[in-house]
Amino acid sequence: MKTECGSSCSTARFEVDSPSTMTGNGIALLYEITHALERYAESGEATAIDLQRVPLSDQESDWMAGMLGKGEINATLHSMGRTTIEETGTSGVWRIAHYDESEVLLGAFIEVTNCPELLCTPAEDIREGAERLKRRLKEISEEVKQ
Amino acid sequence: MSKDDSLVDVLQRSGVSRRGFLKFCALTASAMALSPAMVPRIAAALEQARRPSVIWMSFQECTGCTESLTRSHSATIENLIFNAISLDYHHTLQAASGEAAEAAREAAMEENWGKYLLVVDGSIPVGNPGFSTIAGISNKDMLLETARGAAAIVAVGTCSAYGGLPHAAPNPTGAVSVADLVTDKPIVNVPGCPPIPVVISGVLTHYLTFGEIPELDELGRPMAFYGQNIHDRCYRRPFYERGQFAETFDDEGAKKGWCLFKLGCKGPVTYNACATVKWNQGTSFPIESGHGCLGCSEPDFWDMGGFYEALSTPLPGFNEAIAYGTAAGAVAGLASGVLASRVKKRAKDQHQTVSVDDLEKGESS
Amino acid sequence: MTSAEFLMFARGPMIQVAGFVFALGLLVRLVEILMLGRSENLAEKRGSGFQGGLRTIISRFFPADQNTFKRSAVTVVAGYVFHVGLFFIIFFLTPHIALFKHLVGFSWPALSTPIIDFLTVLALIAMVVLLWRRLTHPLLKFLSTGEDFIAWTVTFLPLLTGYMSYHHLLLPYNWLLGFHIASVALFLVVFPFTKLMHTFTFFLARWYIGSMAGEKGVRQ
Amino acid sequence: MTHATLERGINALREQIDAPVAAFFNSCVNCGICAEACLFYTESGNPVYTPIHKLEPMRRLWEQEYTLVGRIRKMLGLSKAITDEELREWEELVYDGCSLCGRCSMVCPVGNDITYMLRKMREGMAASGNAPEGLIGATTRAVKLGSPMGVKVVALQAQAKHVKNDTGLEIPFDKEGADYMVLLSSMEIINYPEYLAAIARILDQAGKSWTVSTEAFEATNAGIQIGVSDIARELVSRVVAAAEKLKVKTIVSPECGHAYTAIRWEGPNLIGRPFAFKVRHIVEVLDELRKEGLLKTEGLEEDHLTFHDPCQLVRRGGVVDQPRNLLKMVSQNFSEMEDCGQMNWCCGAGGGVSANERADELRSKAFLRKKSQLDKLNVDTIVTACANCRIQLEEGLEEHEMEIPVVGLTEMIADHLVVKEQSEGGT
Repeated sequence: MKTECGSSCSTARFEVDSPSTMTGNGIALLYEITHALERYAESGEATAIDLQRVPLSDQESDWMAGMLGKGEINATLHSMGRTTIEETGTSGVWRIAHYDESEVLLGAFIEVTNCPELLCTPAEDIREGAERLKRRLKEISEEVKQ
Repeated sequence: MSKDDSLVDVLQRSGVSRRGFLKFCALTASAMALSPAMVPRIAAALEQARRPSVIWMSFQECTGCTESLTRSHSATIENLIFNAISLDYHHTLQAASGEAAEAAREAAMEENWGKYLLVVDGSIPVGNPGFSTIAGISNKDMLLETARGAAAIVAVGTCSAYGGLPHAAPNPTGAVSVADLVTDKPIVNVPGCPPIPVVISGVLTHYLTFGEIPELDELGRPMAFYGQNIHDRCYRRPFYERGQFAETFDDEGAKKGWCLFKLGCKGPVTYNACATVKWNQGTSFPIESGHGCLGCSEPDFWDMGGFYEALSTPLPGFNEAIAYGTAAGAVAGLASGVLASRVKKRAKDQHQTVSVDDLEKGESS
Repeated sequence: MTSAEFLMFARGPMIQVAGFVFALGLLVRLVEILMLGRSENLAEKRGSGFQGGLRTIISRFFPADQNTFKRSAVTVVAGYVFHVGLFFIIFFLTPHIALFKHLVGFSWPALSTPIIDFLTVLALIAMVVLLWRRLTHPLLKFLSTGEDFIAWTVTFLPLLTGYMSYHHLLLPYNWLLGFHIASVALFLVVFPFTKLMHTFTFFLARWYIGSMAGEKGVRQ
Repeated sequence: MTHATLERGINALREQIDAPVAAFFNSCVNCGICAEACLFYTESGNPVYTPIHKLEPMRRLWEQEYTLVGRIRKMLGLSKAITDEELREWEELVYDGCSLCGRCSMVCPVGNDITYMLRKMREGMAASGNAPEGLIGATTRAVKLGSPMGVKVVALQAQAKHVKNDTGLEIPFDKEGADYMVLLSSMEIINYPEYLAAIARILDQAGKSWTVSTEAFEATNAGIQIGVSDIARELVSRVVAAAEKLKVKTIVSPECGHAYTAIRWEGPNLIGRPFAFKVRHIVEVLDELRKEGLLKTEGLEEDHLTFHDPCQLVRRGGVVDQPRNLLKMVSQNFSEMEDCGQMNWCCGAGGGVSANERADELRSKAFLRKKSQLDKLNVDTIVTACANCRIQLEEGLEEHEMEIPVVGLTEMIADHLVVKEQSEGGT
């Protein structure tokens, strides 16, 4: 996973071996995720982590992505720009990245839950969906009658 | 767009779905540096939020703060926010000029008396009112007048927050900060030279969302953005811990990205969100591009010793003090030594030979 | 006064005045000692006073006698930990080296911060032990004067504030760094007027005893 | 006639303070380690015997008169002047509670020579009339009668006669141009006459010429112990005059610690010029003879031996190996005491303590340190090279009903000399 924007990045790259570019935040984050998973399994309490609040080096981000692995689900939400929602290889750990219409990364989060809220359909939308469908069916039956 | 529209109304008109609103709330929380756990509260607050009137005034400044804000990177989110406020008066951005501009300010003030948000960038000269005037009104008078009807004031940039560059010694214009003149209104300082755009928008969003100013530190800065110093959040911190420092800007250490403490980085005493939020669409921040932090969000950063002198060095004058002390000490020591030698010599001169008959004490007197 | 103003004041006028007083007092006391002079030794020499002096300056860094060491073990061990710790903290922490470089124009390699941090904890503990000894041990209680406690306090404060600054304990860093510098200023001002002077005069003391012993052929 | 006054005492202290004293006082941090090396503290447990504390009046005088800060403090009334009462109170610490043994000076971490300062402190004490009666008596006898114990030359001549009877050797009195001028301590003449015989036999075997001056045979110097340089100078001058008159090459200090310090190290400084002759302790002389092969011994002591190092030899004189070299020649069962050599514990009687009757109780308490050292060793005989130590050891052992004989090293060597064959006699 890359929290930094892709090609527009001009971050200075250093010719250093990986351990020395570790801020130490990556490993701390993995511990935090582990604890969040345990908490979720026990009490069902979900956790979200704002990755922009945690300074990570590029190498460290890559390393973390490797540690979490690749999962089975990969969804894209289209609203006010693109949002990608994917489960990592560590079940229950989700990565969510928000972009705007010009594909600029606006925010990146880790969520520990069985299903991120963004994937679930809002209750009002379901009601509205039912209303709309009902309305459509009514229109069709009226058309048939005519 | 009516002034009574809520933000949600604005969003819905822009065709934003409920999932989109959730996304917006998550990003708003992030922009305000609040925990993602706050998202439901933000969503609830935003549904109630009304568009406040904003008056933006610029005094002794360089327009860098406005530049910073207008180059704020996200087309969508900040736009939405600014669509949701009513920017009724902005020295730099408004189309109106002259009397029409002043009329707009007065109208906005009258219409929203007691409710509008006043944003100020630039310091205020109190030396001579003629140093900086707008429409013939001195900066000080205009600030005091406008502040009277404001609900809260946001001082954007180090100049309005702490006096900034105009305040630097010897401060020829007698520049002061907003808080030096206005003491009866809630003031949020958003220092930085310039401040980080998303911090400016984050603070405005906070006010817009919750209708109150965020939690502040002792220097009037929002804790959410200025709660931690650059040094603690710096990705080069491990090099500091290991004692690996760049000695010059072009040595091996500099190339390897080692800590810039010795090159004068003021990260340890600078509280700002640069290391996490970063600049230029989240690309990097000064340390990441190889230059030490100047401490621009701190009061008097211009006078904190050389930008390229390590933080632990004293301000100019210490070496001289030591030199004068040494010289004075040598003289005083010699004088004291001469005095002591005299005492000793006199004792020798007064010496009476002690014989065995002198060992018993004489009659006590 | 804001934390930034305080920090500036500490880094500026406060430390300047302290540096002036320190240098003045130090010079006065050293010149005072040297000007008292001493009479030439006319006895037939059995060894070199020069070598003896140098040797003793070094040898007194180590306990002369195992049994005396055992009898005053707490003082000696805590004293070592504190002094060695203080030496490395003062001269091998990067920010301190930067200060010395500013003063003398050259620098030397630093120790990594966690090591200094560890030494600081040890030194703080050792100093507390030494204070506790002074307050409870009959001999030290008898010997101690107000000056001993003043010297302890002004030495302890920079260590404590330095440690707190590094770990951002209790207060914002600016305040802590300001207090750290202020406590060093206090230390510098008090230094020449108390027994803290031993930091410099022990070289002279060892030199004198060592050269006298050296001339007699006594090994020290 | 003049007498001791506080002002004279303070004046004497003013004269004594020099750069080393100032450096030492500047450096003391009240760590208390000197106390742990002082047998008067370790055996009594009383902190007043802390070595550096014994110098407190002198330290204050230094501060008040030789430092800028002290002058200011005095002006502000922050430091009180030295009084007679204070010095009287200190008398017991400075004389009874210190044998000038020098252990404290060895362990001080900042390198303070406390012993050096205490010797100076006594100048002020004596000049202000705060010296113990016993020491004043001994000093008076030394000056007026020529010996602190009142031994006169006739007594020495009587001993010489005994030596002649026992060994057939003549004691050469007042012989000009001799290699060695032998000094004696009164204690040896009165308590250990064997010493004189031993010297005579050893030097005779070595074929060295030697002499004893009838004008200056006493080696001990009460002036140093009481701390009056004027008197010490007079006593040293007598010896120097005799040595110069007889044109001897070397003065031999007897088995006495402080006598050695007095003549060897303080002597030239007291008279203000270097000696034209050498000064050696008898143990040094014996070791030199051994090296030259002039000391021939036979047979080894059967007894389990140990050696008590006299403080003034090891710590203040640098004579450590010599007695051991000599003991090796005549012993087969030798054990070192704990802390032997430079850190050996004082017997408790040095520095004038033995001449000060008032200190008897403290002195016998201080001896407990030596007793515990000896208890660990279980030896048959103690060898030493100082008559003063020897008396203290004998008295202390008797008090504790320990039957261990104490022998002088010179006598022990003499006992093992290869007996000269008749034919070789008379070189």
